[in-house]
Amino acid sequence: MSDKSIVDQVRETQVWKSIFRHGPPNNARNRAAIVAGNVFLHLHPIKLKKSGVQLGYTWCMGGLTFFIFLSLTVTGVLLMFYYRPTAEYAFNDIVALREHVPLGIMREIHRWGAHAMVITVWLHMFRVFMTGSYKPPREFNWGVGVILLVLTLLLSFTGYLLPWDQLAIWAITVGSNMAKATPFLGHGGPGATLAQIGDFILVSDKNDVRFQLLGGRFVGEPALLRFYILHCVFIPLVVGVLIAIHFWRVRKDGGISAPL
Amino acid sequence: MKLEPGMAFDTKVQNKVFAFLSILLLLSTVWVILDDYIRPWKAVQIKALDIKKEVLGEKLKAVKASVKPEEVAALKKAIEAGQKIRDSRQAEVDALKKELGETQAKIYAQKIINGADGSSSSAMTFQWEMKKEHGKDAAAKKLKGKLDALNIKWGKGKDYFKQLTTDEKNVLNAIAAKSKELKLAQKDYKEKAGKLDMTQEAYDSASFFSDPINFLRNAPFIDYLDPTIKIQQVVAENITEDRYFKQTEKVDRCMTCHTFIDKPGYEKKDNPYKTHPNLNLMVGADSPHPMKKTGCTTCHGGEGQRVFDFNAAEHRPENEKQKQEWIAKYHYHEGHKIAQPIRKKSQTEAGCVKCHQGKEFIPQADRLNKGRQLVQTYGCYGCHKIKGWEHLRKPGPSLYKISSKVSKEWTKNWVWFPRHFNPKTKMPHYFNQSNNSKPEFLKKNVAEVNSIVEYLFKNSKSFSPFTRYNGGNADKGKALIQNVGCISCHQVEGIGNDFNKVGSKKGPYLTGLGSKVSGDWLVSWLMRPSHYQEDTVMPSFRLSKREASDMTSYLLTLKNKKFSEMKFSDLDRSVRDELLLEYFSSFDTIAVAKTKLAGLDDHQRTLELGKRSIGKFGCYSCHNIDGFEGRSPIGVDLTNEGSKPVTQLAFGHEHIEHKRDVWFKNHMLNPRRWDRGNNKGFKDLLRMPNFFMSEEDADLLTVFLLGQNSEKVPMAGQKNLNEYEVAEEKGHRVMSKYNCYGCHNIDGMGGDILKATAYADDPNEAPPILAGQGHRVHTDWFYNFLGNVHTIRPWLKVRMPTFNLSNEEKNTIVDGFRARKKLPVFEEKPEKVVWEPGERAAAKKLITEYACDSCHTLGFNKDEPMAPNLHHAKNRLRASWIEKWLKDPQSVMPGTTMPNFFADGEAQEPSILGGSVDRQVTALRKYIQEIGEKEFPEAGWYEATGFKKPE
Amino acid sequence: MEALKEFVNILSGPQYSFTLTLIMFYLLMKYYRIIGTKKFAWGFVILMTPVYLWFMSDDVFRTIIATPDNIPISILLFSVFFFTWLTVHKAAINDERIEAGECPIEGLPENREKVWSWPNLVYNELFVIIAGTIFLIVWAIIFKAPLEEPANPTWAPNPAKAPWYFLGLQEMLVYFDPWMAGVVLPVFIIIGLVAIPYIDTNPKGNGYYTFSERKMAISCFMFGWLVLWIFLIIIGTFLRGPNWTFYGPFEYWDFHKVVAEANINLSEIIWIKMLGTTMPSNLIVREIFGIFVILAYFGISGAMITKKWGQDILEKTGKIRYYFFLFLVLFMATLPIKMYLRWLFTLKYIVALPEWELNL
Amino acid sequence: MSESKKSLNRREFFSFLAVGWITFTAATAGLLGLVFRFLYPNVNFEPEMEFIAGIPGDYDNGVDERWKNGFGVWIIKREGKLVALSNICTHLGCIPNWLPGELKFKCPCHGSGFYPSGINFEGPAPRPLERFKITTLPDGRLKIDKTKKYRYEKGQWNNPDSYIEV
Repeated sequence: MSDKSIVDQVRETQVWKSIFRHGPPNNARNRAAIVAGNVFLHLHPIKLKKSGVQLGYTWCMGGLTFFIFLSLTVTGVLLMFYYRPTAEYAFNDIVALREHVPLGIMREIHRWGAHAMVITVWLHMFRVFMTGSYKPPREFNWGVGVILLVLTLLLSFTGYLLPWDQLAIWAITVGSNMAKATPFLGHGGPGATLAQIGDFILVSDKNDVRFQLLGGRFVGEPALLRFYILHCVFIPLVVGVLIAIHFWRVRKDGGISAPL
Repeated sequence: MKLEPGMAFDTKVQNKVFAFLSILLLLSTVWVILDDYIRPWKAVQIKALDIKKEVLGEKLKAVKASVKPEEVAALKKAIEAGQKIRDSRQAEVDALKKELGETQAKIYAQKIINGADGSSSSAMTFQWEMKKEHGKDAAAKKLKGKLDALNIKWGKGKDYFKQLTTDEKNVLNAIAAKSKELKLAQKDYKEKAGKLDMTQEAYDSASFFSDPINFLRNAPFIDYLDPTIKIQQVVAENITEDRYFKQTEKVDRCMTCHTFIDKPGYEKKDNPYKTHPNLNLMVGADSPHPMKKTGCTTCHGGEGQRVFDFNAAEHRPENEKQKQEWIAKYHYHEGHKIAQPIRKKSQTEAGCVKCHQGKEFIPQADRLNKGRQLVQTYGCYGCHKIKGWEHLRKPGPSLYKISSKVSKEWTKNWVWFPRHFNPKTKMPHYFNQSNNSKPEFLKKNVAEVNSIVEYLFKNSKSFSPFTRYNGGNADKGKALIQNVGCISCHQVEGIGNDFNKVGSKKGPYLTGLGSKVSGDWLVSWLMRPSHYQEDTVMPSFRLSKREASDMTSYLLTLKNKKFSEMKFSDLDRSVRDELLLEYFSSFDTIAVAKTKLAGLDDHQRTLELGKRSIGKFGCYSCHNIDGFEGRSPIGVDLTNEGSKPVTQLAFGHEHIEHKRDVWFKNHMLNPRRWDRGNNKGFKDLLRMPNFFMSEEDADLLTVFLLGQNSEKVPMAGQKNLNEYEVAEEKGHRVMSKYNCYGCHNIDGMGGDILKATAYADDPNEAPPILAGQGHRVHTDWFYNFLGNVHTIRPWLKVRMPTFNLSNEEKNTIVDGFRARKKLPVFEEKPEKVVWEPGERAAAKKLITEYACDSCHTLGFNKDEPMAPNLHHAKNRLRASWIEKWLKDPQSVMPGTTMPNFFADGEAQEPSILGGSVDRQVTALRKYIQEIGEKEFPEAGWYEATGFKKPE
Repeated sequence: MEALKEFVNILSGPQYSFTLTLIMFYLLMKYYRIIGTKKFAWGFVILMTPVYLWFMSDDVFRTIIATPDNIPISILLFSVFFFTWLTVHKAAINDERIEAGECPIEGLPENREKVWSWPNLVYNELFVIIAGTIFLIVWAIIFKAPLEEPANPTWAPNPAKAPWYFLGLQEMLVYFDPWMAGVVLPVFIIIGLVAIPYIDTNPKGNGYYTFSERKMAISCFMFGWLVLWIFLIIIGTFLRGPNWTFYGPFEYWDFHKVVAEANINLSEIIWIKMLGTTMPSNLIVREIFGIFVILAYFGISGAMITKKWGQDILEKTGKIRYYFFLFLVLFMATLPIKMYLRWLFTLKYIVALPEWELNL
Repeated sequence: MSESKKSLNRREFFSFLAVGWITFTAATAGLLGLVFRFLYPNVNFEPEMEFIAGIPGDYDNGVDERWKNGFGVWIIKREGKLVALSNICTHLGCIPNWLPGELKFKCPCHGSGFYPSGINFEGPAPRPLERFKITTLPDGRLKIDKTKKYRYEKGQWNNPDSYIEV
C-alpha cells in the first residue's frame, strides 16, 4: 500500500483526470475551474454578489421552478411509457398508473409538480417585481419571463385534459370556451356576426379559433391528441428555448440583481 | 465566526444541512418504496393461500380416508420389487445402452449427410427446372444426370436412416422392457394412490410461508422477475366499456382478491374467498357466462380495473348493518364521482338488462322479472314511455261507455279515493295526498273531480245490456266462481283464503259490486264481455244464462254500504271558474281569460275544466277516454331512467341519501314526498299518484328502473335471440296479455291457480300443465282449438274460456309453442295407418291388457270419462309425442294419473310383440291414429253406442 | 357558534369580502411598517391559528379544503401570506434605513462582496433540489391525484370549473362577457406585465426591497396581484359551488340553492326606468348612454386624474408612457368598478349589444 | 500541522459530508431503482401463458394447428404421446409453417426444417423446437403452461411434464 489514500489514488487515475480537469474545489483556482468547466454548472457565474446567494433575498423561486420543470420532464417522459392519448385508452391508462403500474405516485408527482410550478413561477415574478429586478438592463428578460409564465399556465392547462375524465374535459371545455369569445376570431365574440358574406359565414363554430385549438367543435378525441402534442412536445420545446434565453440573459444582464 | 474570503456560508454548517436533508430524502425514498410495495390486495392473496391450504387439508383427509394405508404400502412394495428386478438386469441394460449409443451416433452422422444431400437435391432440382423453363435444354440434361445420381444416393441415405431409427426404437423398447415390472407397478400406484400424492403435494405447497423462495420472488424491486403474488385480470370478450367517444376493452381484476370465485369448494368461506354462489349460471367455465368471457363488472358494476383495496372497487353495502361491518373491517367509505359503483346485492339483476334485450322475462333473473311484472300490474308504462313496452294495452278499463256501468256519484267517490271502495285496487290515488291535503287544495281538487266525472259521463257512449238479470242462486254462483276459473285472474271477496294464495292480480279484486253495477250489466258482461268492451281481455266462459245469473246473484251480494252512503261534495262553481281562469290566463292576460270564460255557459265550463283536468292528471294514459285519442302520455320517459345523473333527481328537502336507488324506492313509496317543505302553487304540485306500494314492491321496481340504463354493449356481446326465441317471446307476450299463465303452468312458468288447495291436492283436477305443448299438439289443431274451444277433459270443473283472440294472436301463440320445442310447423299425419302383420291384433290386445279403456273413452265402455277421448287424438297429438308420452308420462307431465307401462325400459306385458317397448309403443300409437281416422264422431255414433255426448 | 358561522358565511359574500380585502389592502399599504415587524407577524400567526383550526373543525369547510385538487390553493395562500409579509418586512427595514440616509441592507458592503459560486450557490441549489424532491414526494404520497368518471360529453358535472389558476378569470365571467374576461382582460394582463419595465422609469428600488421609493408601482402591482388575481381565485375555488352560485365557507353545497338573478342593463335603467319610454330600435341610440359612460370613463376621468395627480409622472415619463400607463390602470379598475356596480345597482351591462356579441 | 490533528480534522470534515453523500447516493439509487422497476409493468395484455386446450380426445394423430395463432402452440399426437410444441424457430425466432404434404415444419426466414417430432433436420436451426409443459387437470382437460419449456438437446423431453401418454 502506498501512503496515499484511496481517494487520492482515484483522483490521479487517467480516467478521473479525463473527466474532471481540476482538483478538489478547496482553493480559488479549482473553484473557478469547476464552475467554468462543467456544462451544467457554467450556467452560474464563477463569483457572484453575496446577496445573490441569500435565500432571504432570492427565495430561489426561479431555481425551484427550473428544478420542477426538469422533474416534470423526467416524470412526464416516464408517464408517456404507459399513456396512450386516445379516447379508448387514455382513462384506462391513468387508472393503470394509479392501480398497478409500479411507482404508483408517478402521476401524483407530475400533477402536483405542475401545480407547484405554477405557484413558484408566480412567486418568482412577485419577487422579481418587489426587488425591482426588471429595471434596466433587465427589461427584456422580464418580458421573456412573462412569456414563460404564460407558457407554464398553458403547459398545465394542456396537461389537464390528458386524464380524460369528467374533471378534465369539462375544465378544458370551460377554459377553451373563452377562446370562442375572441373578438373577430371566435364565433361567440364581438365582430363574429359581421364576418359574413351572404350565406357564407366566415366565423362559425366549425372554423373559428376554438375549432383550430380543439380540432373539432367540442372537446373530443382530436382535442386530446392536440393537447397531448402541445403538452409533451411543442410547448416544452418553446419553454426550453426560452429558458435558455432567460438564463443567458440573467448572466449577460449582470446576474441576480443587487443595488447599483 | 469569520468566514474565508469569497465564502458566504460556513461550509461545516452547510455540510450538516446537506446531511440532514439527505437523510430526509432517504427516509422519503424508503417511504415511497414501502408505499408502493405494500398494497392491501397482496395481503388478501397471502391469506387466500392459507384458506386454500385449509380446503386442501380437508380434501387430503377425504382422499386419505378413501385410500387404505395397507394398500398404499403394498403398492409401494410392488414398486420396490419392480426396482429390484430392474436392478438385477443392470448388465443387460448397460449392454443395450452401449448399442443405443452406437446407433445414435450413426443416426447423427447420417442425419448430417442426408441433410446436405437433401438440400443439395432441392437446390439442384430448382436449377434444373429453371434451365428447362428457359429453354436451356443441353445444360438441363447435363444437370438432370447429376441430379438423378444425387437423388439415388440421397434415397439410399434416407433408407439407411429409417433403418437406423428403427434399430434405435427397437433398442429403446428392449431397454424399456427390462423395467417392465417397475413401470407396471408405478402405473398401478399412480392409478390407485396417485391422487393422494398429488393432493399431498398441493397441500404442502399451498402456504406462502412454507417456501422461503416466495419471499425472494415477491421482494421489493425484484418482484417483476416471477412473482407469486400478482394481479389477476380478465379481458371480457365482446363486452366493452363505454367511453362515450369510443368503446374500450373491459378489464376486470376482481379475481385478484376474489381468488376462488370460479373454483368450486370454497362455498362456505367468507368473502372475498368465497366461490360464486351460482357457478352453473355465472362465472363457471362451463356456464353461459364464463368469467373469462363475461367478466365481473358486466353484471355487478363497479370499478373492475381498480384493485388497490376493498374501497377501490367501490363495493356498496346492502344495508346499514353491512355498512357498519364493512367500516369496521375495511374502513369502508364511498369513492367520489364513480360512474357505476358495484350494485347492491339485491339490485344485481339490473345488470342483466343491457345484454338481454327483447325479452320480457329473463330466465333466472327473479327479482328483475318480478319488478317487470309489477310494471305491468301497476301499469307504469301507461303514463311513462318505456322502449320495448309499447305493445302493451292500456292498463285501465275503457271509459267509453262508463255511464251505462256505474253512477256519477259512485265515480266521483271512486276517483277521490279508490281504496274506500276497493282496498286492493290497482287504481292509484291522486287526491288527499301528502302534498295536496291543504283545505284550499282540497277545495280545488273537489271541483276537478266533479268536472272530470261530468266530462266522462257527457262523453260516454250509450250501451244497453243484451239481456236482463232475473235473479239467481247465490250459493251456486259462488261455487261456480270458485270452480270455473275466475280466480286465476280475480280475487273475489268472500271466496276463502285458499284462493288468496293464488294472488291473482290480472283482473280487479271483486268487491262491493252490488254497490257499483247493475244486475243486467253484470249478467251481460259475464256472458259476453266483448259486448260491453270490444277489446277486453276478459274471456267468455261460455256460461249459460242460468250460470251467469247465479254468479251475478253472488257478486251482487257483495256490497259496500259505507261507500254507497258517501256523498260527494257538490261542484263549487266559483272554485271551478277560478281554476279555469288560471288555465286560460297561462298564455293570455286576465282580461282575455275572463272574456273567454264569460263566453262559456255553466255546463261548458264544467266540461272544459273536466277535460283540462283529465289532461292534467293523465287519466287517458290508462283509460280510453273520448276526446283524448292519440295524446302522448304525461310521464317521464323511463327508457334510460337508471342512468339519470343523481343531480337531476329532485330530492327536495327530504333527508335521505342522495342516491339513485334510494330516490327510486322512496319515489315508489310516496311520489309526492318531494314537495314537502316546498311552497308550491296548486298547478305546480307533483302529480304522480300514490300506489300504496309495499316496501318489497318498491324494491323490486327499483331493480327494474336501475336496469333501464344507457349502458351499451356491442351486438356481439349481447344475447341475440334466434328465430325460435323471437317466436317464443312473441307468443309469450300474447299469452301474457290474456293471462294464460294464470291457469297454465307453461314450461315451468305461471300456473298461479295451481296454488289453490283443491288443485294442489289433485293436479288432475287442475288446468293441464303445458309442458312441451309445442311438441304435443299439431299446429293446425291448436289454431282451430283456440278459435273454437271445446272440452277435451270432460271431468274438469274448471273451464278453458273462449278468448277474444285475433287470428294473428292465435297464430302467434301457436308459433310460440312450436318455437319453444324448435319443431317444424307441420308434422305429417299418415293418411292411412300401415300395419305390419299381426301388429293390429297385438295393439288391440295391448289396449285390453293395459286397460286403456278403463279411463279413456274408446268405445269400449259407457262410464263417465276420466281421461281425454282418444278418438280425437289423431288430429290433436303429434305421433312422436304420443310415443314419448306412452314411454314415460311422468317426465312429460309430473303428477299425471296416466300410468307408466314401460317403466325402466321394460314392457309390463312381455308376451306381446316380443316384449319390445318400441314395438308395443308403435303399435299403440298406430291404433290411436287409426281410431281417429274416421270423421269423429260419425253421425249417429253417440246414439248407437249410448255414450254421453260431451258438451 | 352557529350564528358566528352564519356571520362568516355572509361576510364571505363577494361584495363584503371584496370590500374587506380592499380595506385590508389599503391598511397593508398604509401601515406596512407595522405589519412588516416580526412582532406583528407572530401576533398574526398566534391570532389566526385558532381561527384556522376553528374553520377546519367544520365538516363542510374541511371537505372543500381537503379536496386534493384544492391543496395547491392552500399552499398558494400560505405562501402568498408569507412572502407578502417577507417583502413588506424587508421593505420596511430598508425604508427606515433609507430615511436615515443609509443604504439598503442589500447594498451593505458585506452583501456586495463577491463570493464563489462553488460551493455557496451550488450547495444552496442542491438543498433546494433535495427539499423540493422531498416536498413533492410527500405531497404525492399523501394526496392522490383526482380522477373522476370517464369523460362523458352528454352531461356536465356541476359546477364545471376550469383549472384553479384560471378560476380568477372564470370568476370575472360573472361580471363580464367572455370576450372581456376570457380574452381581452388576460391579453391586457400579459401586455401590461410585459410593459412594466418600459412604463416604470423610476430608477430607484433596483435590486433591493423597498416600498417608499416605488409607492405607485408597488401598489398598482400588488393590487392587481393580490386583490384581483389571488383573491378571485380563492373565491372561485372555495366559495363557488353548483351553478357558480356563491356558498359561504360553512355552507353546504346544495344543488337547489336559488339566488335572485335580476340584473338589468344601463340602457334599460335609463330608457325604461328613468325616462319611462320604450327602447329605441337603433342600436347605437339605444346604447348611447353606455357608450358615453365608457368614453367618459376613459376620457374625462383620465383627464381629471391627470390634472389632479398625474402631472408629475407625465412630466417625468413622457406622454406615451404616461397615457399607456393611465389606460392600463383605468382598465384594471374597470373590474372592481363593474363588480360594485353589479352589487349596488344590479347592473348587468353598461353597453349591451348582444346583436354584435358586444357587451360591456 | 501534526499528523494526528490533520487526520482528526479530516475525520471531522468528512463526517457530515460523508453521511450526506452516502445517504444522498443511497436515496438517489433508490429512486433510480424505482424508475428501473417502473419499466416492468405488473400486468400485461398479451395472450395468457397458460391455457386450457380441451381434452386429449379432441386431437387426431398428427399436427394440430388450432392453438397456433392464439397461443403459438402446435399440439402433436404421435406414437402415443401428446406434446405441445412451440412454434418459434430455434434459429432466429421466425414462425415456421406446417407443410402437411411434406410432413415437416419449414421456416420461411432461413429455411430450417423440422420433423413432426420437432427435431431439426435441415437449414440453419441449431436445435429442435421446444416443448411446453402439458398436464392433465383433475377434470381430464389439458393445461398448457408456456412458462415452462423443455429442450430436446438437454434431455428434457424425457421429463414426464413434457408430454402426456394417450
